[in-house]
Amino acid sequence: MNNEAFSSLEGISVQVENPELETGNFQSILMEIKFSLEQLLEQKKSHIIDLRAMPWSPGEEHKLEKYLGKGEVHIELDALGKSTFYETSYSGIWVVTHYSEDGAVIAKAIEITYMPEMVFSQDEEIKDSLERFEKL
Amino acid sequence: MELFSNANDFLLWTRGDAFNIAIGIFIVGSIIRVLEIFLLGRKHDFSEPRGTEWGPGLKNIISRSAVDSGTFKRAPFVVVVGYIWHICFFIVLLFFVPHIELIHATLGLKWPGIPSQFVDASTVIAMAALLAMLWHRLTHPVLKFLSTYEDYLVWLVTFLPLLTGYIAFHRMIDPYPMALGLHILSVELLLIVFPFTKLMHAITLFIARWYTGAMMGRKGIES
Amino acid sequence: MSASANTSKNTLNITKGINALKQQIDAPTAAFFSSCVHCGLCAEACLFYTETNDPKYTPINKVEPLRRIWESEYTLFGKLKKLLGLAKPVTDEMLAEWEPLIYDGCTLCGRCSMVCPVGNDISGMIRKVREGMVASDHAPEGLIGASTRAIKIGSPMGIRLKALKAQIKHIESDTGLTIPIDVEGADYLALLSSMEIINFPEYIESLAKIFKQAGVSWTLSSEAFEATNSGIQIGSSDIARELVQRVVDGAEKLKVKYVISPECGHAYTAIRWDGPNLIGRSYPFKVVHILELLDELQQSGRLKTSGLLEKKLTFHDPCQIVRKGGVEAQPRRLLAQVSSQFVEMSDAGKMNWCCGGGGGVSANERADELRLKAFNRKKHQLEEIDIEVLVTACANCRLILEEGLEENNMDIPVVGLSELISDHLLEDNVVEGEANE
Amino acid sequence: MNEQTLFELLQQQGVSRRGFLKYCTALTSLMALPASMIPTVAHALESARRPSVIWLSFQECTGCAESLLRSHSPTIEGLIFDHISLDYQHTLQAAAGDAAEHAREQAIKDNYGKYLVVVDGSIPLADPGYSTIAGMSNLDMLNETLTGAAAVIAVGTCSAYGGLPQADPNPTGAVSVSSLVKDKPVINVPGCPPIPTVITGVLAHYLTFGSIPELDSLGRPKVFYGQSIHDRCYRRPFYDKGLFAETFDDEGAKKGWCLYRLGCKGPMTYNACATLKWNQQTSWPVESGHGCLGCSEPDFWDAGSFYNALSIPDGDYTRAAGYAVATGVVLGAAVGFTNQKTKATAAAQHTNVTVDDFSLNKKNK
Repeated sequence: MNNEAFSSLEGISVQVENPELETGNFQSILMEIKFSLEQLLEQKKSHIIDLRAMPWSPGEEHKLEKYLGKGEVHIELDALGKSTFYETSYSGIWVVTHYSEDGAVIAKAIEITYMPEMVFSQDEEIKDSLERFEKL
Repeated sequence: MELFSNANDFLLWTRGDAFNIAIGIFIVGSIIRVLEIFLLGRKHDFSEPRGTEWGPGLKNIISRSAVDSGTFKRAPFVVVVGYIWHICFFIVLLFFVPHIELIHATLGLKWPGIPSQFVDASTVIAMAALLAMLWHRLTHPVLKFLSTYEDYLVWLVTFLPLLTGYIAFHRMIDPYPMALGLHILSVELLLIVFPFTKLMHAITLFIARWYTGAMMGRKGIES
Repeated sequence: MSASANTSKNTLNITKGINALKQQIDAPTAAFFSSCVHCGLCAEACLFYTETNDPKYTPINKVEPLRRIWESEYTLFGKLKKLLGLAKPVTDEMLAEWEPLIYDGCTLCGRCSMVCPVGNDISGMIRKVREGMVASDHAPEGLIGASTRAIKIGSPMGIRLKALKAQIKHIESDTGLTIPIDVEGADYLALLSSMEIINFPEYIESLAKIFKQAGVSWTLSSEAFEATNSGIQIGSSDIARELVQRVVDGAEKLKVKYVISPECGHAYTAIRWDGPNLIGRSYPFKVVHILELLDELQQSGRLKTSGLLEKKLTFHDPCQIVRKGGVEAQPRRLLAQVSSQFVEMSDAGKMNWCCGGGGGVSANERADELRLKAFNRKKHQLEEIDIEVLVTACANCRLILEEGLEENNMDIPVVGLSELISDHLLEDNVVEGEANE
Repeated sequence: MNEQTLFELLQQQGVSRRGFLKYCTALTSLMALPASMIPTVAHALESARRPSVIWLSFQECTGCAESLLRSHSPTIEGLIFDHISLDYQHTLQAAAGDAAEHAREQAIKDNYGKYLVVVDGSIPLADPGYSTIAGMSNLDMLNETLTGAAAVIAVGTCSAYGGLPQADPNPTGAVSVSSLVKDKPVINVPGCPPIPTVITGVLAHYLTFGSIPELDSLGRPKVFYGQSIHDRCYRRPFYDKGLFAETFDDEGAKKGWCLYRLGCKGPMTYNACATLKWNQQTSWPVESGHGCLGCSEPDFWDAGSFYNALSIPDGDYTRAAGYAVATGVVLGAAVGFTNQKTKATAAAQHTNVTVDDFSLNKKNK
């Protein structure tokens, strides 16, 4: 069974009948991003917008992704299933998607940051690496 | 609220038994009041008519809504606020979609609604108008003199549906079924009080205007 | 007849008063009381409120006795309230308190009935309250006197036939005209108000002149010359009935086709609208107001005038003739024939303000002070337009206006419209000359 | 038993630090907490213990358990399930008969005061015979199991509010968990069935913080039930503009207009469908073109037709109105005729007034 095929709207090629249908969230997210970008520059403060926590009309979320576009960096991570991080065409704005081991989306967010936290190597594991080297 | 196990129970009661009771009292009371009026009858008029009764009577039902300019100049507040109140009230009553649905379900009549922002604004204006009218009643010498407990009771039962409707629309009371139930209950209170108070004017003013218009029409007076 | 005063066993009291009020309530009254929302607009229509700012003169407050009877006798809820002792009763004290509101503070002008947004005929209900006032012995002295004179002497001002005949003789010798009396089979029977006989005999002269030119067949009646009906003013259908009956008898005896109501407001209401209902049948004749007749004569070319009065003038609409009688266009058409500088005052026509002396107020000396205060409304109206002559068509209005103007040092002559027309009648020979052309 | 922390358990399974963070991110999102809470969640989970859970099924259809367990792709919900100790669930467990009941008794004993009880289904009070397990009435089993419980989670509308069994005329005398349990915290997770994410979200909250989330007046976690379907509905702008589908296949329906007139109970229903959606966030009833039934609200079965607008009265008002008209006419006529009699009597009692009757004239004479 191809779970991935049914895990998102794009997967089952739904045709959106009424593309004008909007919740208004699209505009408000753009405002939130703009504000967060200012904060990032001035206070070096990152911000995460959880896309799962808000209602979307069919196709609206896709429209947002299309609007932001894709930039230069694309990172893929394999931990408890896949995770993708890509910088959008706007520098400092990242789209982060976490998948389960079966390919279903379990979390999706826009991060306004220099680099998503999770991409960095983690201290605990660096220590672990060191230990392993010491054993050599 | 011990009578009801939860807010939904309360809402169901307001939409069920309470609605039946209220509509029953409203109908029984109003019919009694109207029959009381008509069965008193009018004496036959032996004087030779100069004009007709029916046409001028019906015309007066409409034309009495306009006030003469002299009186308007003397009492602009009552006229303007009175108009604003009645217009906004009827916008809210007749063009809010849930209300239209209720009318459709009970009377079988249906028409298009208007955007809820307009209804919302009308509610606020209607409440403001009612508050202004209350203030006027409490301060104007004639109104202060004329007003009885009934005038204030009627003001209250008219204000409550607007207030509770506004609260329900904006979900200012949790849970929503409680807010909606309170709104429906307040309307039922209005329906129950209706036949026993001056609220009856909503029905009898047509009769009163007709009689006066007919009487004047008979004499050939423009009313 | 006067001996019966001692033998009258009928005692007027509160029970009779309440009974009379009960009798008065009909479907319109019930509809009116059901509809009142206490908006207070009727106060703004009432000159007794506007000129005193006393809220007790609010028209709807004046009918409170009738409202209480309606509520406790003719509504289910009111009956329950009465049963539980919650109803406010109508007592003798209450009626005594209301008497000045009903008689001194209301001219039955009917302005409130035009303004009421729910369409209540409030002045009609005040008329009904007067029935209860009479039956409970709460009528004012002045109106009792007028009614008594009307019944016993034949005229509220105590004028006997002798006095009328003397006036007629005087006019006939002065002008060479003939004033016909008791001419059987005449087309028109003219009625007069006692004020016209005593204060404004010019009216009789004007009629004679106009009718002569127009070739109208008319007469006066020695048995029914008085048009004023004090029964209507005091508010007693029983007394009014007796007075109307006299006119009907006189007219039927002379077999006239028309009865002319004179320049008097309440006379018109009494004979034209209330009369048939008081006697319980239609008339075998028609009732016309003198202004209606003059207008008709003028329209049909039988009445010809010459020359225009070149003074700035206005017309004071008598309430009972215009607002409550429906004769509004006629005086204006007539005035257009004889004046070049006619102006309307504010609120003219059916919304005009009362002179303050109608509805029996002028016959009620107790109300004099209040009446003069109420006259301020008319004073303001007249000051706004600054006129030289004031025309009206009611002898009572005319008297009240003259008195009010004098009191306020306003030097404006008040003229009756019929008189003004007769002053501008085309001379007979000229008419013939025109006819020959 | 269950002394390992969750973090240790994950480590044992070879989950990396990044994996743990991802798990925490998903969990935070699942609990509808702001993303800024991720470090807090991570910190809490590092020391969280694996709780023991006893799952009791009473008068129910197993739909709630299906909703949770049959999520066709084992996602984070599945992960959560791996990290609780489900010690009794008679539909799922391998053991049967005495052994099964023994497992329940053992779990109570071992985790006294710390275990969670999940209930799906309502409890019959009219006659215990309507629903028994191992010869024990539902009420007895609930009472026995609750003795050492830390909290109860009532999953599904049946256990939360009585649900379908309690619908009129309620033949079994079905009642909700909260109407019986007064001395323990009860978390209601209503829905018919509840959104699986919500069930696990509540478990996750307990797992993470060891406490129960903030509840609304109907005992529901506010994070999931704090807002109405209507307020979060993507079709809401159409409601506000007065654009409504009148039938299920008209132009309005095709254009995705508001379904209020078709009976949508969104305005009175508090649930997270509009944001969390169903079937791996694919869609939800309103998005599929059908109004909300209001399944997470008490008595939703009895709240009138699913296809009638919310403001429509449910009672037999046409009959009531019919009776009222008849009564009104009869009473009105009776009162009217009495009034006519009153007036006729007044007319009969009228004595003709003459001017001689005025006391003033009598005095003057």
